[in-house]
Amino acid sequence: MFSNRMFNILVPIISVVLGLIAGAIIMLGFGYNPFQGYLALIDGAFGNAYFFGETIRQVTPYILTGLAVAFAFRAGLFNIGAEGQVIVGWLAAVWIGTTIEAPMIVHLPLALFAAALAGGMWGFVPGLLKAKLGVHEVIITIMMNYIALYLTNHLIRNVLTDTKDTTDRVVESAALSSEWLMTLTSYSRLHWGILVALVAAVFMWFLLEKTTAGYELRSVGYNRHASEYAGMKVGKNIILAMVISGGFAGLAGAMEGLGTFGYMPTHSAFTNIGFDGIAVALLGGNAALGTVIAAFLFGTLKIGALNMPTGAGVPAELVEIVIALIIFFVASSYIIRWALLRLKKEGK
Amino acid sequence: MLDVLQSIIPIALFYSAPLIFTALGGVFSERSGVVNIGLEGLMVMGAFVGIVFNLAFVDVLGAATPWVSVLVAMVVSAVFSSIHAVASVSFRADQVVSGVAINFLALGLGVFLTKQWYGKGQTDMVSRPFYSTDIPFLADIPIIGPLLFQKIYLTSYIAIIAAIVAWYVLYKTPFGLRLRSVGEHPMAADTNGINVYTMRYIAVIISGALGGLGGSVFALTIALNFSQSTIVGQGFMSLAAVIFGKWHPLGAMGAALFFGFAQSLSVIGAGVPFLADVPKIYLTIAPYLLTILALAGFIGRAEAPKANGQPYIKGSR
Amino acid sequence: MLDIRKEFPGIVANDNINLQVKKGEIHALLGENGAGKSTLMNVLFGLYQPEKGEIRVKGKKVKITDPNVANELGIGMVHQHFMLVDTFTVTQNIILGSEPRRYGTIDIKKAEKDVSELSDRYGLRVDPKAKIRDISVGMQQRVEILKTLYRGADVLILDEPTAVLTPQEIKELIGIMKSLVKQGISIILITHKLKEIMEVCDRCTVIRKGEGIDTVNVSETNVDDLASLMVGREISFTTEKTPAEPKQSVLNIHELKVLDARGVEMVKGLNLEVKAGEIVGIAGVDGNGQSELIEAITGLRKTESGKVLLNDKEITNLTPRKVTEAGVSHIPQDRHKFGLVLDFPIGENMVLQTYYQKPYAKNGILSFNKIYDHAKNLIKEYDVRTPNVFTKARALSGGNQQKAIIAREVDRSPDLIIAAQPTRGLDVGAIEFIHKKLIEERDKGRAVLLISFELDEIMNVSDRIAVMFDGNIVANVKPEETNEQELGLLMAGSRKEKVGGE
Amino acid sequence: ACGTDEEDTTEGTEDTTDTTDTEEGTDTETEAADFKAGMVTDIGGVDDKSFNQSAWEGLVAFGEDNGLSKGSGIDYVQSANDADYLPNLNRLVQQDYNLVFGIGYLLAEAVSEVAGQNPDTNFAIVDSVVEGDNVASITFQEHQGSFLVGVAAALKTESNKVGFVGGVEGDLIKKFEAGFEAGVKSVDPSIEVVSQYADSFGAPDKGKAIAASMYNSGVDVIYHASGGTGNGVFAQAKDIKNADPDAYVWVIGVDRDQHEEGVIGDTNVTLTSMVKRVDIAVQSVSQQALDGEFPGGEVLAFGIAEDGVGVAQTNEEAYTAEINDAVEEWKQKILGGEVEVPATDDELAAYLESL
Ligand SMILES: Nc1ncnc2c1ncn2[C@@H]1O[C@H](COP(=O)(O)OP(=O)(O)OP(=O)(O)O)[C@@H](O)[C@H]1O
Ligand SMILES: Nc1ncnc2c1ncn2[C@@H]1O[C@H](COP(=O)(O)OP(=O)(O)OP(=O)(O)O)[C@@H](O)[C@H]1O
Ligand SMILES: [Mg+2]
Ligand SMILES: [Mg+2]
Repeated sequence: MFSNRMFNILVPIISVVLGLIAGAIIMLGFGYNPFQGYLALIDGAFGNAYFFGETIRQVTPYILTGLAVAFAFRAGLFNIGAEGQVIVGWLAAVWIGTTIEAPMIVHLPLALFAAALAGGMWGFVPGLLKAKLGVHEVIITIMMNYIALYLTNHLIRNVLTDTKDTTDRVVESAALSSEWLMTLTSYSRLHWGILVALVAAVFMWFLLEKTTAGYELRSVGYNRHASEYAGMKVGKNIILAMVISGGFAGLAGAMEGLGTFGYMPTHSAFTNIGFDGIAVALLGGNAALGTVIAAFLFGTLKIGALNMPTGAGVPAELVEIVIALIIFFVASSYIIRWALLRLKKEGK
Repeated sequence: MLDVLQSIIPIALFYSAPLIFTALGGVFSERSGVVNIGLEGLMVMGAFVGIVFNLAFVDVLGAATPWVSVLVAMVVSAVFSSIHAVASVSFRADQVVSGVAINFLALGLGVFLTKQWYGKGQTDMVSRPFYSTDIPFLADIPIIGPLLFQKIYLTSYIAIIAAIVAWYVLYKTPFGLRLRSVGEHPMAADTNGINVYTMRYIAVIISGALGGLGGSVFALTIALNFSQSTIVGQGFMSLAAVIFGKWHPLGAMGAALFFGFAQSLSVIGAGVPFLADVPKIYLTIAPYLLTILALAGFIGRAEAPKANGQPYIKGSR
Repeated sequence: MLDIRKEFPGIVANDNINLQVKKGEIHALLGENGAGKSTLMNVLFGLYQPEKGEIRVKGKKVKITDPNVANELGIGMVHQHFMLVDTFTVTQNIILGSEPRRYGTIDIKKAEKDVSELSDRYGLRVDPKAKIRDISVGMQQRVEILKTLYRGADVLILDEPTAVLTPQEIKELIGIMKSLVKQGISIILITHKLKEIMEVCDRCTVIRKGEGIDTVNVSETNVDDLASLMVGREISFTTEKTPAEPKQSVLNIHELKVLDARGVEMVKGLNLEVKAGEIVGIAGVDGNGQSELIEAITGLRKTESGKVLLNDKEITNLTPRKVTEAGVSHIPQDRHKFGLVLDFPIGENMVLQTYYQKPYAKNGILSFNKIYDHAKNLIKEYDVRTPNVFTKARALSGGNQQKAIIAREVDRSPDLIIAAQPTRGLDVGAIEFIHKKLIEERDKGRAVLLISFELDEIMNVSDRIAVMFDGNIVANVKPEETNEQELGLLMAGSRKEKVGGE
Repeated sequence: ACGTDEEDTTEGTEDTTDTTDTEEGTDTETEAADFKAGMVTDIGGVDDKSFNQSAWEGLVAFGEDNGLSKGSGIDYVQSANDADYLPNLNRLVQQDYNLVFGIGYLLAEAVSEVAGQNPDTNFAIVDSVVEGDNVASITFQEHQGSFLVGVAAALKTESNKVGFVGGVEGDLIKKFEAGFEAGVKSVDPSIEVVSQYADSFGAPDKGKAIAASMYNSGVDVIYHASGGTGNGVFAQAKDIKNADPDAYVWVIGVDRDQHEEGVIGDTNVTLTSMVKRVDIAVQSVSQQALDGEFPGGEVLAFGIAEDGVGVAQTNEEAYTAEINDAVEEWKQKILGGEVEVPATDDELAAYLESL
């Protein structure tokens, strides 16, 4: 009855339901009406074309940072640095988008490539240090986040502009935004980036599951010694994994730079897109499809939450709590499985 | 030169203290085999509780307020961290996932409750934070006195003492030996009659208490209020200190002090003659760059506790 | 132990087993891989709870709920896989869990004194201050024994203690066991080596597929009877083989020098030749440079100087991939660490070195149909017992994991097969199978380099024996012309005149 | 909501938790029933003790004048991050608000976009300039206010060394810095002004470190324009004051009167604050809109003349009459056009040249 596959589908669903129930209980506890609260949330995420567009728009970078973290995880690496890779990717995309003139067919791909490259470079450093010197990638990526933040601010102010707080807008030929998509969704900022993100997800799935390169990466992720024994270049794979991971995160930055915003402001704090990517990846079981689904859930909750204060008077932070609980339940899938097995036994 | 040191050291010390406490928490947890990405969340919880308690009880407790506040913050964060313990020890959760959940949960709860209780996104400023003092006697020693013992936060010294105590506990007592054995080879510990689960629960809860201490000390010496941007990244820096310090209490303390010094140098750099001409951006990123260089250059490979991150399942091989 | 039954999900590991151990005897527990020996002992030691049956200690019925209870009852266990924290010292490992204290601190002075006293009393000679990771496997085992003695054990369970030891160490261990028994301690010994049972045990209980078969007095039985009792059929021991017909030289090593991870020279100007159609066995005590030698040949470790030639082409310092492609197969010593990606399905493990080649991949894209077809064939041919090819390698028993590795390595039709301890920890059935395979390959004209710490294996399988000591081959002998005594001495470094006579 | 009203501190602040009854209360019976004005904050929120709060106070004051209250006629939406500005603005537009404020320069791009798409709604952006017939740009002449606190700092300093702590470097904060330095030097060109940026508006640890280093090097008055980073500046000043009640250290607050932040025991380290009357601006623009005189397309520059910027006088002990007089004097010079306060580095250089 409960096959393994069933479990794999059931457990996340149950986690989400449990998280929502827990959120409802908290709302009740503080005197809010949970139905109103969740209605406002759903309304705020899907209530009309505009909100729907905004939700998809928010999902886009989450897919990419989720993929970034998941990809590294599959190769046995923990990339806390997606945040910094997003920031440098954003800058690179905007840089190309503002300083070059070219037809769209060249310009847009070039800007996207630049973002992926910048993110990839940001992943390369911790990858290299890990591969060659065995330095723990977690510390290096944390440090690289700060460097990215301060360095991009510096570049925006001193190189891309003349002491301004934001860059110029990227020119039309490098923009992901589309008048058509925007009018379709009553002027949400929905842009073509969602296609980029979905393509990236397919790319990751294909690369990891279907290619020899993916076989190597997974093998290195599980057992470095055996991989070396089998003739794989462990160091190369570690670096490659970090570079590709960083590339995904860099693309997430391009989504912001070429799509959502169309420019890059100086940041006085982290964007959190990269940090949220950790949760997205883990929620999605570090698999491509799972990450896409988790990103949808995440984006829905985040955008929907914005409507909760005006829609139902519930502080938006409640959603953070709900998200945390969902992650917690996903983490504790063992106990859910166990409970399901008990149910199954009793049912018989 | 002495001048420069005199400006660097106090800054480094107050900057480092919260990181030291929190990193020590990380050392306990990870030495027992439970990865703790949730340090950031534990600090958030500590900062929240420390501030709220301080604001609520300052009229009753008077001068003792900050001290009682950090104690309460420790207790609440310890209880809070038991969520991580339940998930990663009993429910065999992926410890990284559970730690990430802790981070989200702490910030969500902290800001949510702040809004509930204060009707706004940030609390008022506390009127009784920690203040620096001169350490009696020691402050009068020539040269070292002014450098190390004048206008210093007691919490900074408590942090350093805590690191020494943590070292003593982990390396000299039966409890420490057992705790480390559980993180290296839980099954060996189990066959020696040590309850792996209990040890890990205790270790995670200690990390909660220390993370709460770190967060509340940060809030009560530096930020003086609580909002969603009070703790932004200090927990991750502490995590970095744990690894930088090779999972050793004194190493973690050293790493945290290193961060403090680097940060302090970057701040005062503009005023120091030999650094005055360095473009500002280099000073700003110096602490992070220096850390990377230090790791790449001479610290190198660090060995994590062997069973770190692996749930222990009795009877499996 | 009476009528013990223990189930795991989907499997009955123990059923209807009775085991009675008398004071001061050495009692053997015999059975194939997966017969349920370790499980039974884990029940006795309190790690598992049995579904049925009861345990009596000195006539009293007891419930052993965890290892602490076992310790209190005087039951100590040395596990098949050592339970030692390798960053701790010997003393720390021994006292862990029952530390002597002074003012809340570990009284490490007293502990070290206790340990060295205890070790002297039983003639174990361990250094209380040494770190586990720095001492030999044999030493580690003594530490395990000391651990139980420190807790006052009078029943000692040894789970396959000799599988990882060199002949010298085995001899010493047997001495230790005998002295323990003299002091009134009872020992339960699990081993696959029937000779050892004959040598030291008083009685022997046989388990087959989880069921207790019989308990026999060792003095009233012989090796062949025991073996057939265990497997349920007749079994031959001396491996059938025709004399070798060595042909052209395949592996040639000249003046090879290799450093280990710490930078110490472990292989010191070694020369070795292996010809097509012969099996060369390297005899030697662990730690004399065997691992470094293999790693240098297979490209896992850079050489310091010297040359390695395969079919007259130099392969010195090539990458592992290039060495593999040149025609070298390697059955690694540590199958979990090197041999398999335990979290991959067993099917994908079958192409660990060849996944990128046709027909398993084309233009960088894997062809899973081909991979799994191939795996199915191998699994059938080599009798690897697994539910299916999609089962994770982790879930297979050690013997079957090893068979899978051998299938993979042999199937590549290499010119040279390096087999490092290919039968470690396996039961006689599996050992027989593997030895047969190696000889078959030899007969097909392959060169085989066999590294083993088991003299039996070396003597039975090799056509030529090279004795390795201190980073060098100190003697080349023919198995027909030597005996274990002589080999043992050579391995211990006594250069006999024979060397010169060769 | 559950009674948390006791925390209701400042005069104009609404009880923001009073929410459950807002849902039903949409059918209000006020004269301006069909006029709705809303605002979108940046990540600060309406309780940031800074200009978000001030803006909300202005909107509330406007509401009180016209019988509107939160949820019925006036409302705000807080943004959780940069990407929320646009959806939040749109949310208000879709709920048929007549006038929507974007509070903070960070919202400029978003306001520009939404305004273009919704020509029938009026918008106002605070602290930035957005073009469009339906957008009023509310800016402040922070350099004028900063000039005046610079004068106060110059008169207060004994060490002849004052400091400026900025958040993130940029055009806006530069106005504060330039104005401040001009004010200081106008009083006494020999006074040294050191300035340092924290690269963040939310890093109290860096704020404290910078303040420690400044006070340590002899600075005795620090003007901060750094949001939450300034918490650290206050923390450091109070710490010095605690160790030595006679210590001569001062902080000048920003945006609103930060007197409260400076309290330590019976004294206060807040010398004064450069107050930006966002409330006055918001209130006045709202009123204009209600009256049908919405200044669409205009750039409103609230300066000293409009009472848009000013100097807090709460700390009567420290902010002496003498200082006040001098500040007043310079204020008149600015009003009279005698002094043109610089707002950029270049203007500052020219101004100093002219001294
Ligand atoms: N933790 C476990 N979970 C599931 N099944 C197990 C577990 N441990 C043992 N088994 C099963 O019980 C059987 C007996 O295993 P056991 O380890 O006792 O064999 P053994 O006789 O010690 O073999 P070996 O000679 O290889 O050491 C095995 O076939 C295995 O399938
Ligand atoms: N996690 C697990 N899940 C299912 N079965 C398991 C698990 N762990 C071990 N087993 C079973 O336990 C049995 C014995 O495993 P083990 O690795 O001890 O084999 P072994 O023959 O003793 O190996 P070795 O010779 O390497 O010690 C195997 O048959 C395996 O199926
Ligand atoms: Mg066994
Ligand atoms: Mg075995």
